[in-house]
Amino acid sequence: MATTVILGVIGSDAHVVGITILERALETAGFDVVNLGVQTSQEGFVEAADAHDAEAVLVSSLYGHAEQDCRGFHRKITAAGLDVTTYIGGNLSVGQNDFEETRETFREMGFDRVFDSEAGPEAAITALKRDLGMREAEAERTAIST
Amino acid sequence: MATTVILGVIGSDAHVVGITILERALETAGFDVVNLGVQTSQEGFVEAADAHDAEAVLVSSLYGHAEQDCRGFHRKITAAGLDVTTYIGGNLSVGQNDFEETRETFREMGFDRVFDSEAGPEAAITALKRDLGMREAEAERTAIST
Amino acid sequence: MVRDERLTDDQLHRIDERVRSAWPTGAAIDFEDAIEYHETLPDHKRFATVLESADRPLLQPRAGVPRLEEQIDLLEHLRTAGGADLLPTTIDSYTRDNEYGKAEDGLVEARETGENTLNGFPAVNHGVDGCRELIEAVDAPVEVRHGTPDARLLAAITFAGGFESFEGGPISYNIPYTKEHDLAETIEHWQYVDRLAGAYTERGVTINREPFGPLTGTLVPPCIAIAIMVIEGMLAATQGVRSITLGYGQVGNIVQDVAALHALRALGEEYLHDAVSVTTVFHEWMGGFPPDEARANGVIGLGAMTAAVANPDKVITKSPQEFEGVPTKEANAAGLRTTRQLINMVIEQDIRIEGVDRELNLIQKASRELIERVLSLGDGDVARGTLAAFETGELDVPFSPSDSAKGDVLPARDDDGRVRIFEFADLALSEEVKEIHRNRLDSRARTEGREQTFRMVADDVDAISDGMLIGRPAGGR
Amino acid sequence: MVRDERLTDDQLHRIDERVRSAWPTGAAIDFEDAIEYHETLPDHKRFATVLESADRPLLQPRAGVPRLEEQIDLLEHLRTAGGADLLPTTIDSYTRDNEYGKAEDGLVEARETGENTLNGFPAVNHGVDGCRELIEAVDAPVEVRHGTPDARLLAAITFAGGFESFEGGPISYNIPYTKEHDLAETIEHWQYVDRLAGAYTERGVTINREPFGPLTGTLVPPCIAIAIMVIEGMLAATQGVRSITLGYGQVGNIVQDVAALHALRALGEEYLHDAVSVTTVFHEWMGGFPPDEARANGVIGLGAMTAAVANPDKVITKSPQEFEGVPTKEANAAGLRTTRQLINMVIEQDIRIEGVDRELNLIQKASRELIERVLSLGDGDVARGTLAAFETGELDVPFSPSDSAKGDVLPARDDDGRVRIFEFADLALSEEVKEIHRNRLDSRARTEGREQTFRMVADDVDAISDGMLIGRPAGGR
Ligand code: B12
Ligand code: B12
Repeated sequence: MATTVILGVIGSDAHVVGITILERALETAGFDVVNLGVQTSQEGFVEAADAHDAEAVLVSSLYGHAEQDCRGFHRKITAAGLDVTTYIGGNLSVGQNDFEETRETFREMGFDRVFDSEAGPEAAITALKRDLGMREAEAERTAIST
Repeated sequence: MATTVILGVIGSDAHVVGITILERALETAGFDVVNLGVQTSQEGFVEAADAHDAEAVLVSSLYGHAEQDCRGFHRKITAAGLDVTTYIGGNLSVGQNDFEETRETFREMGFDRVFDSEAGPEAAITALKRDLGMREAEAERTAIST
Repeated sequence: MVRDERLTDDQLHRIDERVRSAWPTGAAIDFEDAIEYHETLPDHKRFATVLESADRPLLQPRAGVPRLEEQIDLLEHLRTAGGADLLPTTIDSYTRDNEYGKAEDGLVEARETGENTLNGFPAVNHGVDGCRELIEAVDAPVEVRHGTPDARLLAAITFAGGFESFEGGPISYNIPYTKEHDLAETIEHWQYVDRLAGAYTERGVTINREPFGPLTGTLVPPCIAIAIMVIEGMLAATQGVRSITLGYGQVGNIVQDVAALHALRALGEEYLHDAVSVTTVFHEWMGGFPPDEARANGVIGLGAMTAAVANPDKVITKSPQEFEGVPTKEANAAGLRTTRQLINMVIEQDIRIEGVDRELNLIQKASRELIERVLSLGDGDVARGTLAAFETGELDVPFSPSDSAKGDVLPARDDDGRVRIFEFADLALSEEVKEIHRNRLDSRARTEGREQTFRMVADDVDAISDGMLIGRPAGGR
Repeated sequence: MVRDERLTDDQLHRIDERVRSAWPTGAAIDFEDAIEYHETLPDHKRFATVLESADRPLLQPRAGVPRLEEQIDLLEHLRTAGGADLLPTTIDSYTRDNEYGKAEDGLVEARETGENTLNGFPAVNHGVDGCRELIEAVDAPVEVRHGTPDARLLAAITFAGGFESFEGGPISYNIPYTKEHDLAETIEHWQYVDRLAGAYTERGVTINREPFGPLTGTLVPPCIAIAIMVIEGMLAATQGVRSITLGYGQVGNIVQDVAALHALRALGEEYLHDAVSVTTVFHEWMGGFPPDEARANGVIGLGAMTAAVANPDKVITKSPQEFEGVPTKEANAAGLRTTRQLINMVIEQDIRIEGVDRELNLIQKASRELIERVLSLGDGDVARGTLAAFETGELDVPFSPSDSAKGDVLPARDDDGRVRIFEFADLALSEEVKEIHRNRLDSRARTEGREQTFRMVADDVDAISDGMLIGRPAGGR
């Protein structure tokens, strides 16, 4: 059985290209992807994770309001009794910031991994495989079939 | 009677375009210009200043070896018993240096004024007029005739 | 049901009242006072005047920070250090969502911490007086640039605040910018904005309107962009707008970009009635940038070069920091100067590239097919036709995040790097046009020895940021 | 008296002896050992192999610092961070003057203070072993770039040291670079360099030779540059050189630059016999740069664009810090990446600009007139003809600092920004060609409503650094 991951763009952000590329790449890599699209609320993510019994939630944010948009997100996840791996990626702060600081901020907010916008689908897939302990065999099967 | 200035590129530097432009501009501004051309030795400058009874010596250097090329220059001028105003301009050091430091270096070597390569003919003319106390009248006459 | 008809004065006033009461700063809006205010502005701050009398492409950056003083400094920096001819004020995302409360929080936080917690200038919160302070402090015309589906209050405040140009439109600020906004409603909202601009115009205060040409910024086929520009132009003209700047975002193939800009101007002039002054704006590459300032300068250089050949009325510049985030003001000014230097060096060369006419014909034909289909779907009413066309997918935008567009169309580059359509879905193009697109893409597929799949599209999306124009499989051509 | 004849083995050996004794490091030169050494080099470090088999323009920067380890770091940085395909080693000015003692002092001082007291790499002082250390440490072919009128010892040492490409020639490294060198003597000195390259070539070690096309870098009319390139190519070929890269420096008008590069290739192939492999190199703008990195990037962008259209075999890149002084390695790498991004994005577009053929015919005709005049002045001997032509001014270079050229020719831009000749002096061009130049310049003078004077030339010299291509009087066109 394939692993389910939730994907979406948080807040009022409408940058859709990144998650479109991510969705297809994750599917090709063998994941079941639930793509919530852009402008998804925190509740939207939590409900979808719950409903689909997802193992990971991938939050995308490009427009620079990620920090405001994610405040309280992990509290909601915990409140819903969910135990999911959470990633966030994109352009996470407004302006030209030092990424290490940004990473720290989002790690402290509860995200398991924080990606900058240079990180493409491969980085997400590699990380998911490691973190979710996807069976080697499965990984290999999908590698052969693509 | 017009003021005589000596112009040349020092050392083994062959960048001729700058002094060509300077020569014409100085002439138009009413100076008598003795253009020694490129690759002029320290002795060349001193002899010309002496021979032409010049009031100023304008040294140009673009290629980055100005400091080495000018060592001892002012000693030679003094030794020849000359009392001339000396300017240097161009790209005076190798690489991307702080110009204020460069200016200091050449001021200490004895140059009355030090110009960076953004300084064009106008800067040289204005400075010469001030330093050599060229009569206002003369300046005006030439301004009208050009 | 929405129709392409001019709002009556009565309707305008009624909506006006409602709009103004949406947020406290709305109360300060007074039309007569605003007209008087605009009349005090000198000619060199009047947007339409400056734009329409220029004899070379004018340059304009994007820029917006939350605090007023900082925004003034930013704009003055872009004007003096960057040499911008026209200035922008980019609005923050909360305001775009009409979340003025959140914008207020962000503004307060920005004022307290000194950090830019908003990605733009919350003009509604600054109010009429704040806007006027800005207009007075900067010495060039300023445009409101945003991305707001319901921009009524923003328009009312910024027009009263002295701005004389306003970007956006019902399609171009809905489809690429949001998910759930109903298109019919957005058209109504923009009818108000356009009517308000028209009302100012009738009183001698021309408000320039600029539909947002680049749409999703991502491999948008020129015919789609142009059709939408012309439609938005028609909608605006109906409401009395008389200064319209149609936009187009660079795709990166010079022949196609030059042809598209010419087609845009020609079709704009053809479809908009003579009372409208049509100008064009070219946006330097709006898709993903390279994660490297030096390479980004190459992308900007190509944009500038294209502008110098196509000669649009205005160019929106990018900065070398585009990839990373909102640029510093220095980087923003650098993008302007790089662009200026290149345009200045090239524009007098009067360059003509072979093949532009052929591509222009193709683009014009395809654009016209889309526009005509919209008009016929609406029985001559462009508003109704637009709704119908998006409903059926006969008009569509690739990579659209919006529920109002099918987003089924997929573009890919051909062997010359021109953007063609790969998946037409229900797009209202003739077999003749489709055939040309197909042939061109087939020949690319053959060059690369691979099938046309989404992989090719994805490769093309990444290509420029990866340092190429065409997303060839590793090993290249 | 110098003649265009191949040096005999005897002559070569005799000169060899003399050259090697000019400085202690000369003693380490051993031809047989050198051949063996070159044979150990892998294909990807062989200059001619890499250059001649490339299917896209290869990029090469300029770079030279005094110390060996630093030069290695610099080159590896340019290769890895800049993506350079071919590497340079730019020689310092004292070495160019054969002042090896001063170069030694500078090198010692550089080693002691850590500062770059020399404006390049003193290869003679580093000697054969130093050069080999460099060649081994960097992972791409490396060329010696200098500006040395008498480059015999430099050639002997660097060839033995593993370099397989050597810039310069008797005219191009005399006329623009020095004042008092006698041209006849310089031709003799370069006959030795070329013969030495020929001797290596005959043993299977191809030494690529690259005449310096930009000359004074300042508004050089294409016909003059091309004629000199072809002449130097002929002189080199006589001595057995079989890999010749003819150079050309951007003037900034794309049509003229593309036409000139095509003309250069065509005439090179026509005048050099079939055994010679002719390639071309395009130098990004060699004149005065803007004193601003952002604007400099615009100039670099135009160079890259031109390269993408003209498709030369090699491009010498500039850095955004050109104006200020020798660039940092980061800025140098940035210039490479900006150029690469733009070329990559444009080259597959296969752009053809109108008017190139017409300009190409004009350039070819004028270049041919100069070349033929040189040949006829020398009764078929290109060396003698060259001396005679420079003597009479029938061949001349604008802004030449050298006593060996009249330097009476003055160029100016026409209304499209193409470089035309303003003052022909004794240049051997037909009335027909002159008429065209005159007409074009007349029409510019009319546009500007002013006379053609030196002021116009001076304005054109400053134009690019002032942000324009054409030096229009204030107020512009
Ligand atoms: C195209 C674009 C747009 C289009 C978007 C169309 C659409 N609906 O998608 C338009 C023009 C509409 C637009 C609008 C805006 N944009 Co915009 N936009 C871009 C641009 C140029 C490219 C984005 C893109 O599509 N890249 C290509 C895709 C494939 O890459 P990606 O999005 O980065 O995603 C990849 C990675 O980031 C990563 N990734 C992304 N998310 C995640 C999540 C996880 C978990 C992981 C592992 C990885 C991952 O994987 C993806 C696939 O490879 C970027 C700048 C840039 N990058 O060059 C600016 C940019 C993102 N935009 C920006 C801004 C500010 C805006 C606006 C607010 C203002 C404006 N300029 O009008 C509005 C916002 C509207 C809104 N409500 O969201 C800023 C954000 C600033 C910041 N963070 O500091 C940027 C950086 C531009 C800039 N330098 O100012 N934009
Ligand atoms: C054209 C050029 C060449 C041509 C010169 C042709 C000729 N014979 O004139 C060629 C290609 C031959 C050349 C060769 C070299 N060059 Co060169 N060259 C340039 C370039 C691109 C433009 C210079 C120019 O003509 N500018 C236009 C004129 C009008 O401006 P200007 O020379 O700056 O002069 C004005 C002002 O500086 C001022 N001024 C000048 N002198 C004075 C004096 C006084 C008293 C005053 C008041 C004002 C003043 O007024 C002038 C008129 O407006 C510059 C970089 C740049 N500036 O963009 C490099 C540059 C000067 N060259 C440089 C170098 C290193 C060399 C070489 C050593 C190596 C090489 N690259 O091959 C050789 C040296 C050869 C030699 N023996 O001298 C470096 C110098 C580095 C440094 N100082 O750190 C520069 C800065 C390039 C760089 N960034 O590396 N070069």
